[in-house]
Amino acid sequence: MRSSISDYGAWLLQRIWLPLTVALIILILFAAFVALIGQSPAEVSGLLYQGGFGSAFAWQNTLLRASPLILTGLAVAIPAQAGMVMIGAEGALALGALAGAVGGIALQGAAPHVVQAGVLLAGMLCGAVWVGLSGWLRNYRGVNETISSLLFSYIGIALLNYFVEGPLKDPDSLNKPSTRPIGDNNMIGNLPGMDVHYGLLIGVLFALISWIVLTFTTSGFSLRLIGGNVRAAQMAGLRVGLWVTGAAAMGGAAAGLAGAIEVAAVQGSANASVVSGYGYTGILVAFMARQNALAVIPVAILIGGLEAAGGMLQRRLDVPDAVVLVLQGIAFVVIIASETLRGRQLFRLTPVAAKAGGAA
Amino acid sequence: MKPIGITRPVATGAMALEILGLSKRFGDVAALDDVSLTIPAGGVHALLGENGAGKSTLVKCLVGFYRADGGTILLDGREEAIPSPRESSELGIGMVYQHFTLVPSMSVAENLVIARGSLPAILNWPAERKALQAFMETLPFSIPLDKPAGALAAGEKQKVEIIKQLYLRRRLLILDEPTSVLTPDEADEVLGYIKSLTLSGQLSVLIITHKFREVTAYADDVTVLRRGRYAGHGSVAALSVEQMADMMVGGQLSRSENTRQARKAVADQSSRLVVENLRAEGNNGLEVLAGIDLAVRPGEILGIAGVSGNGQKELVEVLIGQRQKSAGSMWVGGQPYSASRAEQLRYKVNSLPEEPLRNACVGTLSVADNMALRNYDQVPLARAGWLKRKALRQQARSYVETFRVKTTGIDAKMNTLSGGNVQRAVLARELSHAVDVLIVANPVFGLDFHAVAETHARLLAAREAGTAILLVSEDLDELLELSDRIAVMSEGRIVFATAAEQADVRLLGHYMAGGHERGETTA
Amino acid sequence: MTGSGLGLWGIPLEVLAGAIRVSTPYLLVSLGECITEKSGRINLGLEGVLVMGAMAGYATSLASGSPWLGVLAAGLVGALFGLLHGLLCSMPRVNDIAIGISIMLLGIGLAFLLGKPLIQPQAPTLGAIPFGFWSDSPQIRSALQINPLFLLGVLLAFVLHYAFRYTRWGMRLRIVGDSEDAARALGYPVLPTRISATMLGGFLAGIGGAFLSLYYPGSWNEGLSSGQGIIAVALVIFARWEPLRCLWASLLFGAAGALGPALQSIGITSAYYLLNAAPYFLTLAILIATCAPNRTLQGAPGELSLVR
Amino acid sequence: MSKAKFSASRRRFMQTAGAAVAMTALGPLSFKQAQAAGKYTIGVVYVGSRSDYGYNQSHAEAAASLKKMPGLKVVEEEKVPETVAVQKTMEAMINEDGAKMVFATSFGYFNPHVLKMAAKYPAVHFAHCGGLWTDKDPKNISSFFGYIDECEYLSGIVAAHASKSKKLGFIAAKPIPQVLRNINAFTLGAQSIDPSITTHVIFTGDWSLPVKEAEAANSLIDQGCDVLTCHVDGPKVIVETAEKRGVYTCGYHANQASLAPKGYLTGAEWNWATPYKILTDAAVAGKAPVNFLRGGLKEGFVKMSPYGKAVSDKAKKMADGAKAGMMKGDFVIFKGPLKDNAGKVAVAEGVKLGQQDPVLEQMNYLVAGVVGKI
Repeated sequence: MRSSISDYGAWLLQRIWLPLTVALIILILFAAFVALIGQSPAEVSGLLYQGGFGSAFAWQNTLLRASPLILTGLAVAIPAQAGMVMIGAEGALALGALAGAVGGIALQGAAPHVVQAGVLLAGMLCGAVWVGLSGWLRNYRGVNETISSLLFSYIGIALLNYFVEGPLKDPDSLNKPSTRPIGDNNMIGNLPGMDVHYGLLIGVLFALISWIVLTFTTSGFSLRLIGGNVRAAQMAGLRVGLWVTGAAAMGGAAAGLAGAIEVAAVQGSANASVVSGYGYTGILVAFMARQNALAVIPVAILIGGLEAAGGMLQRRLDVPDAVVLVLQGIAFVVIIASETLRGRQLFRLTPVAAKAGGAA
Repeated sequence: MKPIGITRPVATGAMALEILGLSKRFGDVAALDDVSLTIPAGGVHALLGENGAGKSTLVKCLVGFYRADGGTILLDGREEAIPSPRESSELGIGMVYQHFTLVPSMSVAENLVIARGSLPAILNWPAERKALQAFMETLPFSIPLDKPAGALAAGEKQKVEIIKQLYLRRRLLILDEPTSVLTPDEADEVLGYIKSLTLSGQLSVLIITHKFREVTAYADDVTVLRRGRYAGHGSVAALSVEQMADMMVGGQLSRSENTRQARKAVADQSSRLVVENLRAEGNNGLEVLAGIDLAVRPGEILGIAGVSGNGQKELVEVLIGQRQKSAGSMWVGGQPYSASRAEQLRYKVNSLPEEPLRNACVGTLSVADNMALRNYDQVPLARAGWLKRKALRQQARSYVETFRVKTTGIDAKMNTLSGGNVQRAVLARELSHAVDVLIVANPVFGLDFHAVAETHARLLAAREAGTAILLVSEDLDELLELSDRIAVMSEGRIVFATAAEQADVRLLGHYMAGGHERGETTA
Repeated sequence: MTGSGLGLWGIPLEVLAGAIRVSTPYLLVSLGECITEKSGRINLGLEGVLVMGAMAGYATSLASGSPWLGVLAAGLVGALFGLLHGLLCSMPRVNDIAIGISIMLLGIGLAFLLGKPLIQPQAPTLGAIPFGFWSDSPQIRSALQINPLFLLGVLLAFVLHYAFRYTRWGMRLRIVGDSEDAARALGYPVLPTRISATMLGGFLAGIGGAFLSLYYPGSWNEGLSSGQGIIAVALVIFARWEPLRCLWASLLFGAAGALGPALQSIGITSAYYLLNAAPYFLTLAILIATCAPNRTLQGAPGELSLVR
Repeated sequence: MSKAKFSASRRRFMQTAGAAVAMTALGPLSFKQAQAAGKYTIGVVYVGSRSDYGYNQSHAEAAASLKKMPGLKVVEEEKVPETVAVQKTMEAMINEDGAKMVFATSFGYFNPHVLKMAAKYPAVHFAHCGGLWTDKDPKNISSFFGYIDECEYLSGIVAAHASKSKKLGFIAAKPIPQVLRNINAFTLGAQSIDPSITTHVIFTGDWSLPVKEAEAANSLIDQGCDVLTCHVDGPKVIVETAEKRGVYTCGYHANQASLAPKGYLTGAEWNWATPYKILTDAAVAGKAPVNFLRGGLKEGFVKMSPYGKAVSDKAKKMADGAKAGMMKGDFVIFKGPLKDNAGKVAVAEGVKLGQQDPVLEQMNYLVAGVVGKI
């Protein structure tokens, strides 16, 4: 397809100049802001790099922080294929953690792998049901899924809090109300040779499989039809309700899985600590990845890196956490706004005649 | 209190229009080349031509969307530059577009008032309503003022578009296929009213239409364009329909009204598509289908006529799977049918819904993907759930070639195609394989002459091949030309059915207009 | 006996008072968002704008000694953020939801950063109008301490209700939000209308923030907003883009939120997490009850990306 | 996974991916680290904002006092959630900043995060605020906390004198043992003056929810409570709301007297500088960590806000009397017979629970006279 030189130029522009331009704008805004708060832009950017990606430790730090974000990003990106804007991953994550812990406790005594599988499956299932409800309501009751998922999210968090401080509270958890632990020997360990738990691998696999299914299978095609035009999909005989509910449920499963992994790899039990904003950051991950399941991985890593680097910035320069928030805000605004440059032809590449065709 | 501020042209009464040597180029293409025409004050002038002949360009120059590269526009004998739509309306020129310009969530009254362009900072609604009501009483038909425009049927919308221009007291009205969604009676109503306004010297009219019946009935003069050039003009009284058609197509093809091609009789087989007591609710929750019974045999075209908004749209939606039925049953080949994908594939049920880009395509996906809509999950396009991109693209290429779809490539987004080519792409998809049942709705709306002929030919070919076709159309001419039987829908019921050969247009119109309600006997 | 509590009878009063106290930010933000969404844009960043407004309002009040100057400053800062959102979304292919979320983050970050020195000092706060002067009961007197911003919000709801129908401005806004083609055909500028509507939305959200920091709870800290900005966006859809329904929805939400603490104060403390989630349950239940399948959201602006 | 095996594999990872480290050591950074090389580096991790005028600020002030000590370098990170983030933050302080001691100031950091990191870095001293260290836990952890319930008891005494309605209000975040102990101590202090006094409790559900806290304050005042106190991260809103409505308050975490010149009675304040200094001195001196460090008024871990204008002389006398007992170390707040508010015996007759008794750190009841359920 890229036959002529100008086509190649456009391709080059797209792939190389666009990211460079975006990076440059971000750097200039960063520098201006950093200088404004009385720090050295060179030092700050150096620290950002060093803290996020500058060493093996930094990389593992980044990857560990990225791993739940891959899943919560998918929680938004998968339903988006069917045309839904879901913003309720936080609640699904909370309930996924709760269900995971309950599953793990119920399976006490079984082999560790069985318990682990039980925790993860229970989390996925619970998340799937929770977000699937939003999808179901959208299709069968006409309730806007963005609002309902947000409301469900708040309710999910309230339910987690209620259960871990009420009926499911472990009396030994004292000042950090939690469910009973799933047991140290049932915890998910680290990837070989790394200080990053298996949750990263699970997230990456989930993203890869989602991407493959969405891109190369008829199911993915069906979802794209629905996401593109519900009426056309109905005409094609697709049971839109089932697909929409299913896509929502798959997104919920990803968020629930993220919650279950928090329990099985980090916390050991379900408690309010799992509600730490992964679900909301996931929205950004998905939008920055343009709802592409594969692109969710690098974007999550980028954000994980920013968070890891934010810590170093705080410690080295003694600046408040809010500086990192602002830097993230600037980066996200620019990256999302840069969408406008994508596909834009900065110089005329198409023959003039082609344009005139539509005029008559 | 000062009267409410409807801005009116300083001069009143019909405007004389003279266009001299108008030209407009887009890049290398001359969309309009040295075209002239004259409308005396109070005249009705018809502009004929195929799509792409330059009619739209001409009127867009008149209403200020385009600036002509050369030529002169004289209004009432005075040369006027028309730099923007605003100037155009201030001069008293009004336009009714092919597509609707109503604001869907606003009521008819609000739509009429905003059309004035310059609103007062605070609207005096009681006074506005009074003025509107007084105005509506002068009309030969009525439209509910408080209904949101989005809830109106297409025919009603078109009426509001025209009413809007009348309400604005335009002196020169440009109508772009104003009756394409109206019944003959409605069209006569609207055009008759406009004609009376021209006769009383209030209005001059430039009308773009494909319907020779309307040209002969209402226009004084006609100008024909072909490929951006002037192709002839004359007084309607002095020209025959054949002459006009010849001017349009340059003598290649002549179309005569209401010619039914010879066709073989419908074989006496059992019905392939059967609908029994079908009921469904509309978007507002009220019942719009109140028990539909119909049956279509193989090799038969059953035409459904009716004024838009009587449930035809919903009937098609239920049949193609876009709407849930609330009661009743559908059968295909004797088997119960619910428009699921499996059933569609098993019983070979395809469809050509109206507005294909909205109803039958995914605009943001490629032409290739859209062409695979029916069989992307079937061999050879898919195997065991995996898409075979190569086969999918190959199918698209062959469709594009066979159906002469004009596109920059099979990877172009569907929404970049022109209306006619979208229709060709859908025809290709729906008719390339054996089809047992075909549901069709307003298949030629907005298409040019060639595309119409092509679409009709393909429908007839499918009939000859034994497809049972249900054709819902608001164009009675189309139904008379294509159908074997015609049924009339009114208020969600089939109120009349007849063989198309013996159909009496006036009688059909009578039932379409709700004639059964007044207790009159039916034939 | 004036010093004692009202017991069970206090609950309705509590809930009413709570509704009036708590609803104002929801009301102002949802009215602002209503204007923005009527123009065909959605600004999810109002949470950030609200927090930024709260900070700016508090800072200005502290520096100038005038809380009303603070309210104005909060509004202007909000309008500035609205302008940013409006301009960015006017560029082709820029998604308004995603920009909203990034702006939320930026606003919160900036507010937290600039607000560090403001947490401890006490700024002059807004007063209230004592509508309860006729009563001897301190509870009633306190419940009827009504802040002018609440009254402004109520007034604004009515004004907007009529303005959307009775003014040139309102009609233009609706046309632009409902059909870009129609707006173009009528010669109404689409982008400037949307940008100014987003600015106005930001202005009101900023004032909503100032209410939090300058009246109730009347103090600046980083936990000040617990999602009021986001919920207010949801309330607009819940209210079907009707300013008067925004008013009722905000009051309902405020009342439901006041129910938990009110019940606890008389000793009904079990399941307070669930009680505190009452507003979300209630909103969801009403949404489910009032929506119907196969029907588009009534009153939805046609150009709104969320409902298209 | 055994530790040895882990570090071996870790080294492998470092070898393959670690070349970048050397390349990225930027000029100014290496300079900074060099400068810090001679110092003993301490990391402090906060769950919230360091300037929250509440719990986190009370720790940040102690950290600031460490900074003034010679030979110490303090690195801080705020708003670190109780997820892997805190593990990585502590590790980063150790790996990237060379911290030899880490203060983890949120209760939620303890299990599993501090426990895990302490096991992984046995040479680093971890100081955790509030955790219940047991001898099964790593030995390089110091758990420290203050008996702030002593101050709450004294606040209760003062509140009882100020209250006319005999109804006190307590706004709490969550019904966890630390909070329940404060509510109970406050109530017992008040009941020592007038046994008929009741305390009405509202749980907001989270540590910082200003609108809900203000709403809770208003509800309590409407129900007739005329002295309020609280256990949330930032008491400012509650103190201000009470002042606006003309009722009294007892503060928490820090001195909020300036916020309520009329109604501020007294308050329970932290003085974390004391344990910070004890632990740091020991760590710098290379002594084995004290695993379980607790202290009250006597040890200077907590202190009372100076009495406000509204406190009567009688109240001062009664409170000072109790305080003197506490300073001597023979005052017992929780002693039998003590019933909970469901009528069950909480502390049996004749049992005296001294402040150091770990049973108190597992408190799961509200004493009789507290209106509310857990």
